[in-house]
Amino acid sequence: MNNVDQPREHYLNADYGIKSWLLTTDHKRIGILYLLLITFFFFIGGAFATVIRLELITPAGDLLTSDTYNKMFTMHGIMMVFFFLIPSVPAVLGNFLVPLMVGAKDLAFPKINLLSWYLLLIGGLITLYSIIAGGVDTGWTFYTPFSTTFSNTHVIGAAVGILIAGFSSIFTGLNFIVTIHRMRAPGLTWFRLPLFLWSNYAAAIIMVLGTPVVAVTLVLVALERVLHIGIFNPALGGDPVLFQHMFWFYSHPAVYIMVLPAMGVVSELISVFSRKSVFGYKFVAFASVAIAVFGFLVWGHHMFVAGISVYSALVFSLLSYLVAVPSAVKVFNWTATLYKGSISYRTPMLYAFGFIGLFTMGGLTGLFTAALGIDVHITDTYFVVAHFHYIMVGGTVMAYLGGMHYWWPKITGRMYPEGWARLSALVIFLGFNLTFFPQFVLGYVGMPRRYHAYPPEFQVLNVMSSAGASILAVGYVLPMVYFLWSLRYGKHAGPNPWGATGLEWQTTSPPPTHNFHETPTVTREPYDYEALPEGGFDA
Amino acid sequence: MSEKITSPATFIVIFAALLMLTGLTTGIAYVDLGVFNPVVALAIACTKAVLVVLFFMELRHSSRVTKITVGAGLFWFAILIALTLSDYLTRWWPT
Amino acid sequence: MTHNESSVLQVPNLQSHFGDMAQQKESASFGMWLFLVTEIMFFGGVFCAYLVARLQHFTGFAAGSNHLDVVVGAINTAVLLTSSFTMVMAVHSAQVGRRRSIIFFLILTLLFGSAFLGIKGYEWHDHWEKHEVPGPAFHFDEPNIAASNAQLFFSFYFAMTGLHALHMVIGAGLLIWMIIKAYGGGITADYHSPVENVGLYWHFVDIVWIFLFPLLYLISRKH
Amino acid sequence: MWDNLPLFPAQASTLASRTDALLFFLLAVTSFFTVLIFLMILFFAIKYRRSRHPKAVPIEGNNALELIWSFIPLMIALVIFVWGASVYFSYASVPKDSLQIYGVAKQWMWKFQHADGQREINQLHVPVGRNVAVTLISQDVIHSFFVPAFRVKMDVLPNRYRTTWFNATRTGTYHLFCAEYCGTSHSGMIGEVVVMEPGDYERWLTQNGEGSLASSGEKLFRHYGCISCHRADTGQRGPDLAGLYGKQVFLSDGRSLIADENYIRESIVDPKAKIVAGFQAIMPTFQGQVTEDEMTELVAYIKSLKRMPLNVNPDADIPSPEMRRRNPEVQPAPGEPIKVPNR
Repeated sequence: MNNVDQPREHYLNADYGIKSWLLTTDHKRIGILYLLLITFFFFIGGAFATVIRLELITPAGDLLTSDTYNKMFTMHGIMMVFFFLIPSVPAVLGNFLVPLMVGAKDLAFPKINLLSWYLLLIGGLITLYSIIAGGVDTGWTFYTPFSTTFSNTHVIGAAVGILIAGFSSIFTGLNFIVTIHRMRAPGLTWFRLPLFLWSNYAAAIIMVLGTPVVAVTLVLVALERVLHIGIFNPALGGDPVLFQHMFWFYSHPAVYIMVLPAMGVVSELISVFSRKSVFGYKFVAFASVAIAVFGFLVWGHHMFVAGISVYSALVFSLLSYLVAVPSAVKVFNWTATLYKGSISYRTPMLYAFGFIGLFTMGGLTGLFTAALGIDVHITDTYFVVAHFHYIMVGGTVMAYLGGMHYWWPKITGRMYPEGWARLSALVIFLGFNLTFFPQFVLGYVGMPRRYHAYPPEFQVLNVMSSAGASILAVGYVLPMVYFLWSLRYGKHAGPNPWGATGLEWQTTSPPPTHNFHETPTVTREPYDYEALPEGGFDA
Repeated sequence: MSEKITSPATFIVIFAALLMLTGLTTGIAYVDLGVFNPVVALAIACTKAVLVVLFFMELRHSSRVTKITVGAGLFWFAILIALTLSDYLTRWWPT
Repeated sequence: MTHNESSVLQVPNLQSHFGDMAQQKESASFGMWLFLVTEIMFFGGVFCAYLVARLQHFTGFAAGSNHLDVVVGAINTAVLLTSSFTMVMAVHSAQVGRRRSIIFFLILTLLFGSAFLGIKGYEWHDHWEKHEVPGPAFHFDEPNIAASNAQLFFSFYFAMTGLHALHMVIGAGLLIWMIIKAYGGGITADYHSPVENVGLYWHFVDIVWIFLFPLLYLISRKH
Repeated sequence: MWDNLPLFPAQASTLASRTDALLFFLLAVTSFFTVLIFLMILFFAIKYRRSRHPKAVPIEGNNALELIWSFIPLMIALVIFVWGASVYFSYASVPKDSLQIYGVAKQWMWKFQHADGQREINQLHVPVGRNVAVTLISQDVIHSFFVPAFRVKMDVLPNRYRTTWFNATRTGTYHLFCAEYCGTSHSGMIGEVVVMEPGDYERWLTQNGEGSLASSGEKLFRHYGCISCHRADTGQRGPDLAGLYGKQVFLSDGRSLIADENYIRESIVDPKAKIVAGFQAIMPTFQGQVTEDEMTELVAYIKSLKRMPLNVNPDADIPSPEMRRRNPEVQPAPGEPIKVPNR
């Protein structure tokens, strides 16, 4: 296991040319296609965020017109949620790693996997077309009757784009579930699976069971705009609150699609950089599944002031607190894993620390929003904006970047530059907190979300947030640069530079097209670092 | 994993049962049972669906994980209905 | 259920990333069932909306429902059930490897499926003639019934039967694909999971109708 | 407090202090856990850093610990739940003795009407120290009535009256925001709530009066010809509306309901939706003819109609829907108010 056995042929150089990429069924190449695509969407969504933060530096709506501003936050939400965060960890890292981690040659349905990528591409292009053709101004939540009757922007285009991207997500989830059930290597029992697989499996359950509901809801919204049906239109006897039920049935669990795979990444990172098995493996594994199931029971907490019954609100609030428990269990277990470990401060570990910190704050502020009495005051304010950015950006994006650094040597065969990477992790952590922490205060003081102009007393907090956003932007551009740099100049990585235990580290870096030279057989428990040879890695 | 082949005779019996149930549910629709009209109609529909799933779709002979999957689908559908109704059915309760 | 490298070589129809045919067949079947579960949730969303709307506008929904032709609906149900029966016979023929009877039953299934769509189209046309299609031309005049509520019923009626018909059309496309595949000898006793999975899909679409028929046509007859 | 950097909103209602008490409890609990986690990570990361602790000690886990750290958060969560629910119940239960104000939200303004007839736009004057109920409806999309200083927020829906309430504790001027995104000028749909001393409020009312809401409603009741059918004396065609509000109504399909604002409104825009037992659906719809403002006045008028003493028989048995179907004589004669005992 020395880092000199660079394989002669691997999945990257097995074939050349555009066609070999665009028609590939190799899950690793499709993972890279996803990486390119969602990075593109991320920077488009990021551009919208930049414009939003620039506008909010001053209280008056002086940079953009109201309509443009409304389109900006709508497109920021749509791009980031549906085209970046939901595919991020599962579609890039999951695609690359799930077959490797189960010791298979590919996902169960490679062609459907390629189809998923094309669906995301087509959905994204249709949505982009809607932007260029004039934009959408409904907010990413598409609340009726505004979206069905009153908005005269390109709602149908965006809805169709998201619908198509939704099928991409469904097929990815389906592929993961079948692969994990049917394609595990000999000896790889459920409780020997890396926690990354458990959490991706849990997320896949949500993709498969939740996405169809939002799909059909968006179909009904589109139909309502085209034809004269009024299922959500109060003027025709329909019910706008029903739309919210159906929308949040998916869109709340969608948060767990984003954060569960991220938790999986963090479990891997914490373990390998402490050189210890994750504390309470089974509890962490079952917590993932519990979050996936409970996550479906709580959507009503988005609607406490929307006109649902008081009793229903009670039920949803209570259930929301139940989902807090498995999340807390995970955080405690990660922390306990560090105890008596041998902790290394490599970049992925820094991201993992960042994740735990930010996710803890995001999760704990969720206790505020789930508390009925307080939610009345803070819902639809910047408090909620801050809360979900702590989970979705502070949580998911930190873990995604941590995972990218950790598996970068496996994906490309090269190491990233450690100094720059640590710097960027630090910049992102600081920039993030400066951007979003003031928004908690802003929200409780009373600034509603989606405001183009605001009363002057909110300015100082908004300026702090915008300043943080500029730091955050630098933090996000840095990895782009040094990852590209490392492709050419990075140090060659051996098969297992971190001394990790997963099956993906038992093959060469980058892996051959069929992943393993011979099908691996698993005889050990997960995270059994004792069994590894001493040294030989530079973690 | 040897394949179990069901004989066509079974399919004919099931098919006949499905047609009979269709006739039955249509007929009963014209009888006033009060609140039980929808109940009976949906009970018959569920019976028909179960026949199709077990025999035509051979769920009887499918793997355990497939059966669990179908159960999960129904369970999640029940969540959607139950929690949505938890709102609509209690809206007019006094506070 | 596990990977087995040794049996990879020289098995036709076996994709290279599977260990053996049993694993491939199991995966395909499980994948199809999982897809059908997503379809449960897809239709489940509309069913849920229908239930809520019917609770809110009971009288209008009952009146609208009485404008549907139960006899035609029942006949159409029988037609669709027949197509399910011929489908299951096609799968059976595939299991025992009778190529000509596979093709025969697949074509029958396609015919019954088309007949269903034809009858559905006739019903839609009838509603169009009677101005029962939601829109500015919608007309519904019954004492003590709010036309807007009846219109909402018809909105659901067209949305639900329309989505169902769309699934039927996709199913018909799959059937044609299977007929061509079987004609070319691609379906044998050893390898017939495509026909089985198309069958699963076809039966599922049938089940959706089994619920749509009472919900739309029957449960409001008497009131 | 710093004018340019407010860190805490003004506390100006009875609900505000209760909401904030829960907030401070939550801040204490969550700060404790955040600091605990941060310190533990920091401590472990330093103490067990690789250079000092090169060999990890394998530890599988500890079931007792898992139980403890599942159970303790659950208990804390339940405390927060109960506390939050109690605040929410107060928010959701409108006191009976509230001063009633009506409002209409539309893209992009707030219109309020006081019982005495004062109208105002993007301003709401209320007395201090009194329960105030605001009944709101939207004319177009969903809006949300949000007064941060009162810790009160309620989505305002089209086609449905909803009521929220507050009891202001401090005079002053406070922000009123629309909190549910409603289109182009969402952020321009703001106004102010002016809390006044009761005396000042009375003075303000008299200075701006235009005749009470109910009296405007009565004019509309005549103007739209409602009066020709809905009357107690000769009416054969429509039910008399006196004493209707808040009482049980039996419908022709056997159901019954309590007449509230939404029922009255629905019966005006969609008369066929719910037919009172014993009547024919001959009333035309007034959808599109009556504006939401006028609707408010009509509803206020109908709510104000007290039952004539003559027709009141509080001890009469309510006929069950079942009995009424079998025995038509039990049904109230057309035009006669529905007899129901006081609930």
